[in-house]
Amino acid sequence: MPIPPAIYGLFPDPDSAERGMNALNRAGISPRRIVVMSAEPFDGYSFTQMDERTPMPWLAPMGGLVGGILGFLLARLTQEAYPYPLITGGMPLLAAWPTGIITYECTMLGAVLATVATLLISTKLPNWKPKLYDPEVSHGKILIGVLDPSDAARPEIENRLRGAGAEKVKIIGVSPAS
Amino acid sequence: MQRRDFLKISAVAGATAALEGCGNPDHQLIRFVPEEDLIPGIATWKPSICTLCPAGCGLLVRVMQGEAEVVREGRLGLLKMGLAKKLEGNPAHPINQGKLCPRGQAGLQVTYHPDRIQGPLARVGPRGSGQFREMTWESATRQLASQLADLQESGQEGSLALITSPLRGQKRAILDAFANHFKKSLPVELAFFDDSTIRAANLASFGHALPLTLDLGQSNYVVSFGADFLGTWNSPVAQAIGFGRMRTGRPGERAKFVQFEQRISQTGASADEWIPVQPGTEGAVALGLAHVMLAENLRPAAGAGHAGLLLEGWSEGLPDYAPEKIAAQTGVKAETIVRIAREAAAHDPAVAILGGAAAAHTNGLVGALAANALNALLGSVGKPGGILFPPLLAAKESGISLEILASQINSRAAAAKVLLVYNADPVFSAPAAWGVRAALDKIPFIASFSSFLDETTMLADLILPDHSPLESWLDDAPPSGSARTIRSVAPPAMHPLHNTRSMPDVLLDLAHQLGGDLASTLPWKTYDEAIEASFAALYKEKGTKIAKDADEFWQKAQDQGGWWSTEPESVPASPAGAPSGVVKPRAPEFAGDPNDYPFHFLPFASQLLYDGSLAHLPWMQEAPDPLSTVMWGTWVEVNPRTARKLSLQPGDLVEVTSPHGKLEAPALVNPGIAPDVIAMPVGQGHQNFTRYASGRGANPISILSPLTVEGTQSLAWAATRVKLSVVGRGKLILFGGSLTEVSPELEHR
Amino acid sequence: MAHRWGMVIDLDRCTGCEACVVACRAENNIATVGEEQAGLSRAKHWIRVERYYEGEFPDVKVKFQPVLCQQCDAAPCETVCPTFASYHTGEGLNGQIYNRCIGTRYCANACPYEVRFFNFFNPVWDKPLHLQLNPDVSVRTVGVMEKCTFCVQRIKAGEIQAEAEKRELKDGEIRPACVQSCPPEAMVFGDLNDAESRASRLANSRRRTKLLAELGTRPKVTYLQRDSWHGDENA
Amino acid sequence: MATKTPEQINDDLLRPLSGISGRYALSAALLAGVAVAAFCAFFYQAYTGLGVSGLRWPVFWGFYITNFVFWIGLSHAGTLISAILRLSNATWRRPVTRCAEVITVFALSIGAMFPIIHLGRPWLAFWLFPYPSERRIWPNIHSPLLWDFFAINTYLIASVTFLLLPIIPDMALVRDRAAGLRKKIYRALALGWTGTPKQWHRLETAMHVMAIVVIPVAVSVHSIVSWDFAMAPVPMWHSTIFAPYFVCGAIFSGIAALLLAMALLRKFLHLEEYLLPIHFENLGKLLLVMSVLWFYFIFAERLTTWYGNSVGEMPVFWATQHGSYAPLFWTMMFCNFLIPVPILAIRKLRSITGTAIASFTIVIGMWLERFLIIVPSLSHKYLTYSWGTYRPTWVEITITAGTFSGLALLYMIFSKVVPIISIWELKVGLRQVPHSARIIVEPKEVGAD
Repeated sequence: MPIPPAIYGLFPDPDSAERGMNALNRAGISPRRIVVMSAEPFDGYSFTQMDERTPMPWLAPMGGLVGGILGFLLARLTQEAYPYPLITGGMPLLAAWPTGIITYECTMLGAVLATVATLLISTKLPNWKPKLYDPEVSHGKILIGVLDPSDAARPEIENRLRGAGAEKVKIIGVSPAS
Repeated sequence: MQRRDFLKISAVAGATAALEGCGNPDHQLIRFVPEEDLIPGIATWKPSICTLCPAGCGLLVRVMQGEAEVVREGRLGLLKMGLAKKLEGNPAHPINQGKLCPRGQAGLQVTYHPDRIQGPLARVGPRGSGQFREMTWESATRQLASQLADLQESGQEGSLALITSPLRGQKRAILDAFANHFKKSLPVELAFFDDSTIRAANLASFGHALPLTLDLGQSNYVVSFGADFLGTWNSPVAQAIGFGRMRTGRPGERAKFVQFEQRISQTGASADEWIPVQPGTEGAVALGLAHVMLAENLRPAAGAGHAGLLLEGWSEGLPDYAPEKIAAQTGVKAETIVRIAREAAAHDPAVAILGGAAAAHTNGLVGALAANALNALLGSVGKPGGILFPPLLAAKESGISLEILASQINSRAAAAKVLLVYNADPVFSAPAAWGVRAALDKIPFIASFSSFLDETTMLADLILPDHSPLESWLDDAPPSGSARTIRSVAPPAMHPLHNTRSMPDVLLDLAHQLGGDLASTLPWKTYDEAIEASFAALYKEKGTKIAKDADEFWQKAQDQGGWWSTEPESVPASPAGAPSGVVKPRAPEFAGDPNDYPFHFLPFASQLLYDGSLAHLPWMQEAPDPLSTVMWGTWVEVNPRTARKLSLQPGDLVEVTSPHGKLEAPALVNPGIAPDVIAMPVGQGHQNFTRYASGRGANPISILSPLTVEGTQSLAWAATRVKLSVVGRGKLILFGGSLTEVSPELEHR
Repeated sequence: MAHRWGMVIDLDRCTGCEACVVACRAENNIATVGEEQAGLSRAKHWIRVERYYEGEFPDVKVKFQPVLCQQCDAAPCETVCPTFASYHTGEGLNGQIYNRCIGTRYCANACPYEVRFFNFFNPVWDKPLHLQLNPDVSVRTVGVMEKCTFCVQRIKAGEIQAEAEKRELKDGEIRPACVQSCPPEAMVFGDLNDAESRASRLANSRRRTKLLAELGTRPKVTYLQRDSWHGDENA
Repeated sequence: MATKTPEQINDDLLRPLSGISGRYALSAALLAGVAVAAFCAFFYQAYTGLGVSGLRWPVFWGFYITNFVFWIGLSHAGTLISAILRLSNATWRRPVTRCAEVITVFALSIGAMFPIIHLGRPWLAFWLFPYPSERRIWPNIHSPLLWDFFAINTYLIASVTFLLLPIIPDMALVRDRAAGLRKKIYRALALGWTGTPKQWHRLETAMHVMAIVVIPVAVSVHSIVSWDFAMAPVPMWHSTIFAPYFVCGAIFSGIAALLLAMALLRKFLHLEEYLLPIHFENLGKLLLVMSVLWFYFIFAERLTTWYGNSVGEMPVFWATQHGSYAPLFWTMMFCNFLIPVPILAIRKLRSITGTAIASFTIVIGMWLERFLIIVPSLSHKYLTYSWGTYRPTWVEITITAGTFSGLALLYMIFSKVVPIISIWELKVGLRQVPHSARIIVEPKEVGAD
């Protein structure tokens, strides 16, 4: 089974989810092991305030810079690649304005691609086999859970999730024998 | 093993390989052994002669190796042969000096025309059905020979009729001998734009039955009456070369060129001053100019000599032609006539040219005599910059006109049993009123030498297709265009593509088959022998200083494209002294009552299709007419004011009705035409003339009234009046977008 | 120094006879398109004689103006071609490489002189008219632009011939088909880098003009305006 | 009055994804038929030659380039507007952005086909691409067509990304409610989206960055399209006003197309509760502004030309003002200004129907505008001898019709596969907006159901 042992609760609304999150925090569970899933972004709640640091706003201009340089080189080198000198319409072959246009478009393309790449890499998408998921999330439930809970902590986590208002608490990936 | 045999074997082997290798039917043809040695990709230039108009320009044919599908000994196959690729002017030729008009250049397409008749044909269907069967040359010539023999045996030699384009040189000599033997007369010459009026006038004025030779390159003042001398009239290439020199060829000197006509022709477009004149009064204007010169003592009256005295009132100073007296009649202001007369008299040499429509009125001959007198008065006859007459090697006489022949046949005044037609299309080139078609129907046997199924050849019983000019021997003796004596000759520039024979060769063959007197008058086996014989005679007369013997002279002539004198040899005007009688100038007559037919009808030679004989060439059809820019069609030109009056939009289909017929064509509004004149190019309107010309447009010749130029047998083709009505929308293909350089849209402000 | 081919057209000599038009067609394998296509304005004339009327009857004037590719130094057609099919040759010609052309027709739009023509269909020569084709000039296929080349095949042939004979080209030795055929000798072709060539000298005439010079295309074809008659001043 | 719950929203917006009605199938088949005819027409043209079109000397560009400019212009409906609305945090945007972005992607794809359709040798279109070839020939960067290549590609990639990124969570939504093969497909499309805060945060950041990037790209794209014309020395093309004029026209036609699409979606997908009068009202105001701005541009262009009185330009000017192209010109003026401005300016008329009518005339008018920019100039260049005319043939008309039905078909298919309103964004909006502006079911409209 790919799904790791986990215990999670499904909360009907962000307020109860907030309480569930706080309860887990109070239980001293490492934030890294806490999983949150929702069908929409909940800005302004503490349970979503994690992993907010991203280099994306920096990587996009960097991608633009790389794209721009590549575009500039493409425009420049390809025009110089001829076996004989070309003059066209009385214009020099290496003309600033058209090169600028190509450079500009490639800069923008670089920024777009860098953004998308950053998004996909940092969120590890595509990942068609997620470690933990519950379709209830799509129906508006907020999932808050703990990955690899120790056997000892499990009952407490379950209690705390229920106490915070989880409609359901599910345990997966734990064989009855253990 | 000889090289030729080896080639033959390898050619066969190659053909077999190609047969097996490829499914393309082109490659399944057998390959013939090349008849000549050519280096692929290398062009050779061979001299030839342009036969498309009477100018007789010298050609250089660019010949390169190519692969053509040809028939040899009855079999179709591929032949590596020298193919003509381009026609250019022969730089050595005195007439065109390396230049060539658009028509001459398109002559190439005659040879390669897809609808050329590829071998002798005999009619099988009813006459005019266009159903023919192929036959061999042997049976074809035998058939014609037996027809002619029948005439001889039955004592009806006179009932052979010949219709030909105006010919010169040995080709003419052979045809004339043929005609003389049977009919004791000359063949009927047919050219719609013939120069017989001018020749008649020149004979009367100067004693030479020759067209004019101009020397524009040295003229300082040119007055032209209706002559399209830069386009189609007389020797246009020679004249255009002279025109270029006249304009900017002499630093500091630039001649003035004044054109009098009813519609701005291509030539009129280049004039410094263009003056509209009433149709048929061109001669009166010329006499008006002479009047001013005489009245103001700009020239002595006696200076004009015989040419002047020929005209009534000359000695008295032409009192009837005072500018103010003729102003109303000619439509030219008196002060204009006075000014032009003074200018012309002040700029020596000045020359007057009359031709085209001006000579095609009923009074055209008198007009030409008037222009001759003006030239004589100006002192420009036989002088550089004036009009010249080169010595002619053979005198030119004419037979009866087609009009007379047709009326004789139709009225049964003369019987015609056999008709031979060469290089002419009498059904197309004659007014319907002449009854040519009916006359042809009365002739039991018609043989045509045409390369194409034109209107006349469709009626032929036997077709004996001629070589194209590039495939045959040619000779010529052009009477104008250069003051030098010229005898052009050219061997074939390429081998024949089809199973054709040169017309003179066929006639010589017939002469031998018929035997007797005819065979002894025409002792040569082939046309080139005949030409060679004439050059041998020429050698004795002119060539002893150039070549050591007749053979060398002959060879040199062939290499060069002919023989010509090194210096201009203009002959002086004769006769001198007083003429036996005087000619009274008279007003032009027109067919049609002005009330019923309010417009003068002005057919004009198409710059590209000429008189219609070039309508089958796609290059000519698709080249835009210089003034109208029309391609692939015909049109009727109307003045904008007239168009407004008739509520006629450009492109409307109009019906042009003359007393002798009507036609329909799209109208074109032309700012450069007099309001009372309707103009139309000759050339389209062929019923049958290959895929490119058949059924296209209308033929203005057909509706012309059968008036003749008084004193000649020529058709007065500018003397018809017409009426006009809009009948619908026409189709006009124009290349040019706008008539004027400044956009008419700007005038909306 | 490289050649810089140019042409001078003396409008005082031009008679509008169209000899150049047919010469060009014959030399450069320009196919006729037939009545229907000509009716759709698709006839190809690398050189055309423009005709303009001025005034109203009876004071009408006509002027002729042969227009061919002006072989501009600053050619609008060249910059816009995405595939370098239109490009500038070392001798200053506005070259058109048919093989490279993909048929955007942008060059034709950019050309202010409208001297570029498009092959809307494959050219057709009814057999045996194809035998007239000049082997020195390629036949253009469907979808490519074509235009006046100043008869580059003649230029090259002349240059090769001179080189083989180890001599300089003579002025007037190379003549495009239109120049060769022109009866009034209204057209003069030559090397504009040679100040002594006839074309160079004529290009400095007081009558010189350039067609649409205001567009800054710097054409290498110079027109000498039609002169007027000065005789009445002399008389 | 009842607020929709997230589950109700899911149900409403996912409903169009399931089942195909007879009406849907019939119209899809019809549209597909026209599109197939257009494809056949194109292959016929490619096989026989461009001569089957009505193009000629000297009008070498006609319907195809008109369509090119028109569709590229229309593509400014989505991404650009959506990006602007996102950046300005216009809360009412949420139901609108996706249907706008879809127009962009499809219109752009269709528009980008025309430079290939119009080629004389379309099979060699790849010679425009900068790739190392054995011919050792690189494309000419001086050519505005090459700028087009780069600009359109950048814009297309950006627009597709801009459209697809917010779709991922909705795909996850569909995945979780689907079964069988559909589930498999949507699972693949959802890329394994789970909805962790990290994913949400990165997605929102990415959309923010993209919105910043895509605006200058969109402006550059239509500027470059205008430079296809402005770079050539053709009367009334060679003008500095062209870039902003084209961008303005593009946004103008784009908003019109968006409004038209919204009106149709609202009717056919029963989205009356989501696409509200306020959306039409707000976009209608924007359209009004653009219409006036467009008029300002054409007035500036015409005035400058008229006052300049240049010999080269006046024939084109008069040909459009009262020459042969005048009927089209004045139709355009009616369609783009005289009809829509009163409709959009008078509050009563600025209804859903009103804006839809105005949008419809504007779409027609803007197509005519593109045509009138291209053809009259080409047919009236400097040498009057070379003046010509142009008349399209059935091939061009079929291909043009094919692209319209192609767009409609693609739109229909898309709305069958993907929720046409971004569900998660809508939900976020529901929580954010004050209660009074929440999506509410108005009894009147419910009663109509």
